[in-house]
Amino acid sequence: MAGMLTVSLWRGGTEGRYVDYDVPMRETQTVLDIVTWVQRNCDATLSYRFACRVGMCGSCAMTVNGRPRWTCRTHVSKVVSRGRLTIGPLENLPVIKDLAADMRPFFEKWQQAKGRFAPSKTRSDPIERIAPDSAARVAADAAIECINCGVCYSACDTVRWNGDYLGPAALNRAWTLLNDVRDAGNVERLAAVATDGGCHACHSHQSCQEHCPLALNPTASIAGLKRRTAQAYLRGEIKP
Amino acid sequence: MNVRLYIWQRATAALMVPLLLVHIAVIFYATRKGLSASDILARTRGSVSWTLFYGVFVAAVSVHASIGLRTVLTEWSPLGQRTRDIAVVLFGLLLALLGFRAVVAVVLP
Amino acid sequence: MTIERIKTDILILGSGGAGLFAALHAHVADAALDIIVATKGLLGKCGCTRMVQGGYNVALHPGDSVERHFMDTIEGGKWLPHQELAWTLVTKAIERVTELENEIGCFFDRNPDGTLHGKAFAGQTFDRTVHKGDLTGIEIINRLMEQVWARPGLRRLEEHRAVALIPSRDGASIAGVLLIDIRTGDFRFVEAKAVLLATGGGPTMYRYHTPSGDKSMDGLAMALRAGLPLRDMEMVQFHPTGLYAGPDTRMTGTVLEEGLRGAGGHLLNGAMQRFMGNYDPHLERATRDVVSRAMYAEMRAGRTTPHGGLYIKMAHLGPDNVRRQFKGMVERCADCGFDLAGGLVEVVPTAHYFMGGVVCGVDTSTEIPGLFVAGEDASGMHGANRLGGNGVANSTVFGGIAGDTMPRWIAANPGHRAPDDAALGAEVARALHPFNARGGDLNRLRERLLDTMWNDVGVIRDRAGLERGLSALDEIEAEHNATGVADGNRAFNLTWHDWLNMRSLVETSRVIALAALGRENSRGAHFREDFPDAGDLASSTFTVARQKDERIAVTDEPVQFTIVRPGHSLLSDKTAAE
Amino acid sequence: MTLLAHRTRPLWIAALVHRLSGLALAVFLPFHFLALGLAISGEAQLESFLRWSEQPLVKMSEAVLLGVLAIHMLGGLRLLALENLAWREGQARLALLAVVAAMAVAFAFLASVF
Ligand SMILES: Cc1cc2nc3c(=O)[nH]c(=O)nc-3n(C[C@H](O)[C@H](O)[C@H](O)COP(=O)(O)OP(=O)(O)OC[C@H]3O[C@@H](n4cnc5c(N)ncnc54)[C@H](O)[C@@H]3O)c2cc1C
Ligand code: HEM
Ligand code: SF4
Ligand code: F3S
Ligand code: FES
Repeated sequence: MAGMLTVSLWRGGTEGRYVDYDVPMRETQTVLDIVTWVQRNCDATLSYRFACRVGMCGSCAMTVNGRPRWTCRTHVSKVVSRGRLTIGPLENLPVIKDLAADMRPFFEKWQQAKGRFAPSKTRSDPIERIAPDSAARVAADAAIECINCGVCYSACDTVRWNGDYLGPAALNRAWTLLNDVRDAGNVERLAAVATDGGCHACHSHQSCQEHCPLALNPTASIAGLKRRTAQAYLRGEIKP
Repeated sequence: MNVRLYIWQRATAALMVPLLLVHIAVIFYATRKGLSASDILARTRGSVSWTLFYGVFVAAVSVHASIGLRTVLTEWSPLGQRTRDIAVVLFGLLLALLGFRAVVAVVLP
Repeated sequence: MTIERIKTDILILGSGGAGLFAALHAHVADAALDIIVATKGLLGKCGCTRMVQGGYNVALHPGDSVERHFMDTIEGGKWLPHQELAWTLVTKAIERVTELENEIGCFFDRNPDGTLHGKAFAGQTFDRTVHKGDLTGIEIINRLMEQVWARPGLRRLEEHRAVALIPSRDGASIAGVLLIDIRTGDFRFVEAKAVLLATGGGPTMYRYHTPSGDKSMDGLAMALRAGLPLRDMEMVQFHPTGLYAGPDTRMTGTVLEEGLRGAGGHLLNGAMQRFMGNYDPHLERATRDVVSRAMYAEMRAGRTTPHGGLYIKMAHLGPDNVRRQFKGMVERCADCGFDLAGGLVEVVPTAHYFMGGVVCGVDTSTEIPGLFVAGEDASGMHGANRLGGNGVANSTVFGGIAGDTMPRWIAANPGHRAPDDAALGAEVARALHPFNARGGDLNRLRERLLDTMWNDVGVIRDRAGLERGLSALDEIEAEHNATGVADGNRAFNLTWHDWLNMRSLVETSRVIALAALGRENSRGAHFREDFPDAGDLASSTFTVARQKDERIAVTDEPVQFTIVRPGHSLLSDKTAAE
Repeated sequence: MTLLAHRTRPLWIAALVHRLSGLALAVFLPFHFLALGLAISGEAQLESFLRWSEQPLVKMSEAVLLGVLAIHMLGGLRLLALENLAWREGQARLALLAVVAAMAVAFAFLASVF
């Protein structure tokens, strides 16, 4: 796979433009490698983010030919179209510089959704016995392996259109906790995701599910939240 | 949208499903038979069932559509929350008003 | 150059298992304390704790005991571990795992009866490795990260790089740390009553390496410059199966799971021969260091694949079976064009973990008052080899201890200490050095460093090679100092940081080479072809390196067998020590 | 700007169609009610309205409206099912099915009037 590739990279902050670079193609080359090549050989000031380089940290997500992806695990041959690649920062987040987005809103919403464990025990209590095939454990497991890469958040137009919307990843996390029998914070959590901008803002576009690199299904998690909040509301356990 | 609006919107949607199925059937029936205005009115006037049927529909659709509109305005318009809410409440009232007027017109003997 | 000055009670460098645990424990100990976590990447999304696949060693299963875990650790470490540290590690791990489950929210895998599942990990006499699938690190660090985000009292300085530990004006203690805000390129000096060094080592100066790209031994380079003693610096652990996808991809060097060999995978050389039989009766199932050395020897003898690596073959176990059992690995290989289930994947040994680090006490204190160390930056727990599963146990156990210790230390030693402003100014100038140099080729120079360390200070060592390596390091350092970075835009300038990374790597590489030269025997991860014997266990020594007046001195110190001596065991039953 | 890829996905388009159909109904319904309200001022008024609506063009637009109503209802049913029943794969296929069914209703209507 010899030859050259024309790569357009976003340069600048929220205001900026795409700049073209010619990059040699290699047999084993990921999108992250392309970006690295440009930084090392064309423009030393190119900014981007990565850490683990194997799809565990979710730091390297960018928009590649219009689609958010983890760039360290995306082979160029899989995404190149007519010898071209267009790479920008993640959508729906402020841009710090070039290809690096500011992830703070994403994590702030994760917290707003009460995306953190609320303990019911301490380290001096025995570890809870939980049957691996119990329904709640299975539901929690299905959604737990999120690497908070922000790909789903960036692919969701409801996030773009509704500034209050917590987004698929935060809600997916809330759903895993809701199924965690050890958790003691579920009333607050249900209330937090039942307000304006909570789970009910989701229109089931399913872009989150289609793009998640770990093949998680936030749409299903959010549907679960919609049911549980509705039940809780009807029983008078939460107020909107 | 919060959980209360959600429940109202989904509940009214679910309620409308059977109503609309019947309504569509009625449309087919009326056109197939080529019913005239007097034919129609003869069937509806004074009927408690039709009054209830279309009354419930109008109530449901007013609630459903105005909540739906609220969502669309939230996402697609620059309106502030207050203006948005006033606008959709007015829309809902208008729809209900016109709707009930139509029901009255069609079923009042 | 203006430097923004910030004051805080506790400054924590690094957001791996050690850094985040320290932050949470210190916050619990005294919620009024002002605590800052500064980290090179995004909070919890950088470093290696996230990358833990295998799991967490802990002796809490019926039939296991801390004594057994301890003996495995000591024997795995070839009798070099600091026994009190190792004992603290194995005993506290129980509390820490319970804390992770009950308070932090980690949801580890269970046995059918609902108790925690323990899996087998090489080099251990009991299946004690607690895990969440094969993505244990993500579960641990995500849960920790959420807890830190949830506490507004814990301030975060994300994408902040520590460049120097600044002493107090009287030179007696630490005053604070100089940092670069990566996003803006500006300097920040954080004055702190107590500082925790938890930047996680990271032997990324080797041609092939597994750790996260942000790790470049910065912490140890800073500690060296601050005059701290560094222990076991020759001990670099190599993992046998690093993915080899050529020089043009960052994927090269990343680790393919240990379990592939355990499940019966075959290693083949370029001539398609299974070669492990020539080296060890356990074949591919031999320990990490043995397999790594055999692979290195094959490669050195030129029996490689056309690209220069070796092959791992799984297909004989049934492609569908492999695909099911190693789903994550199969997908990862497929992403760079390899078929792990049905074909051959090229592999090389790869630098994985750094056993060496700052000398510390069981309370994580160092020689410098006010400075504490935990995680992969600390040393002594593992000796000559780290057991798989003891790495994350180490960072979380001692990170938590650091978080308990620092508030107490502050209570006993209140107040900030004025910094040595001259030192601060000098460190700023030093960090800006590349903007004043011109020319040079940083990328080519980095390649040279990677090759030098791989060839001369790597898996198999001897005096001639180490000396060659040391003189090459001198040349590399001189050239590096003459290599510049264009002073265009300092904001998020990765090339500037590449330059700084490289300086940390060169400085610590030299210590590795010197310590390796000093140890004239072969223990665990350190193998001298000219001294292949382990030497007398009872008179074991460990190396201590220290920089003074720009010179590094390496000394040998006797291991204190405070708990158990070679030839003995804490376990009474005979099956124990096999 | 490159086209954002998720906007070419069937389910995103399904949501757009659902929204536009809902809006279209919301715009149309007041006029529909207005027209039916004519009956209040006498049968003749309604009769002339019905006569007016005999025109082919009006019939055509009635068919379209019926289709829009059907697509919104069926699409809405899909959402109600997705939200309230156990997860089901193949949502894109279901959305397509809803479109096809709605078109069938509209055509059936056309067939019955012409
Ligand atoms: C691929 C892989 C798999 C592993 N699997 C296992 C396993 O199964 N079991 C096990 O026990 N161990 C495993 N380990 C080892 C284990 O991950 C580490 O030993 C442990 O996580 C180290 O934790 P830490 O907190 O010390 O450092 P890290 O988690 O590495 O964190 C270091 C932090 O310091 C930051 N930092 C670095 N330099 C600076 C600077 N200059 N300024 C500011 N911040 C800085 C980094 O960005 C990062 O946040 C594995 C390691 C790797 C690489
Ligand atoms: C059986 C009939 C109906 C069903 C099952 C139904 C169902 C739904 C559902 C589930 C939604 C929510 C979509 C979302 O949030 O993504 C919705 C939205 C909406 N509906 Fe209906 N609906 C019906 C009839 C109507 C009617 C008759 C109108 C018009 C007056 C209408 C107008 C709207 C509007 C304007 C929206 C908002 C669209 C959006 O949010 O994208 N609906 N409908
Ligand atoms: S749900 Fe998937 S896409 Fe979204 S943040 Fe988590 S891993 Fe990324
Ligand atoms: S893409 Fe967005 S609208 Fe809902 S289903 Fe996913 S969060
Ligand atoms: S660099 Fe970590 S997921 Fe890509």
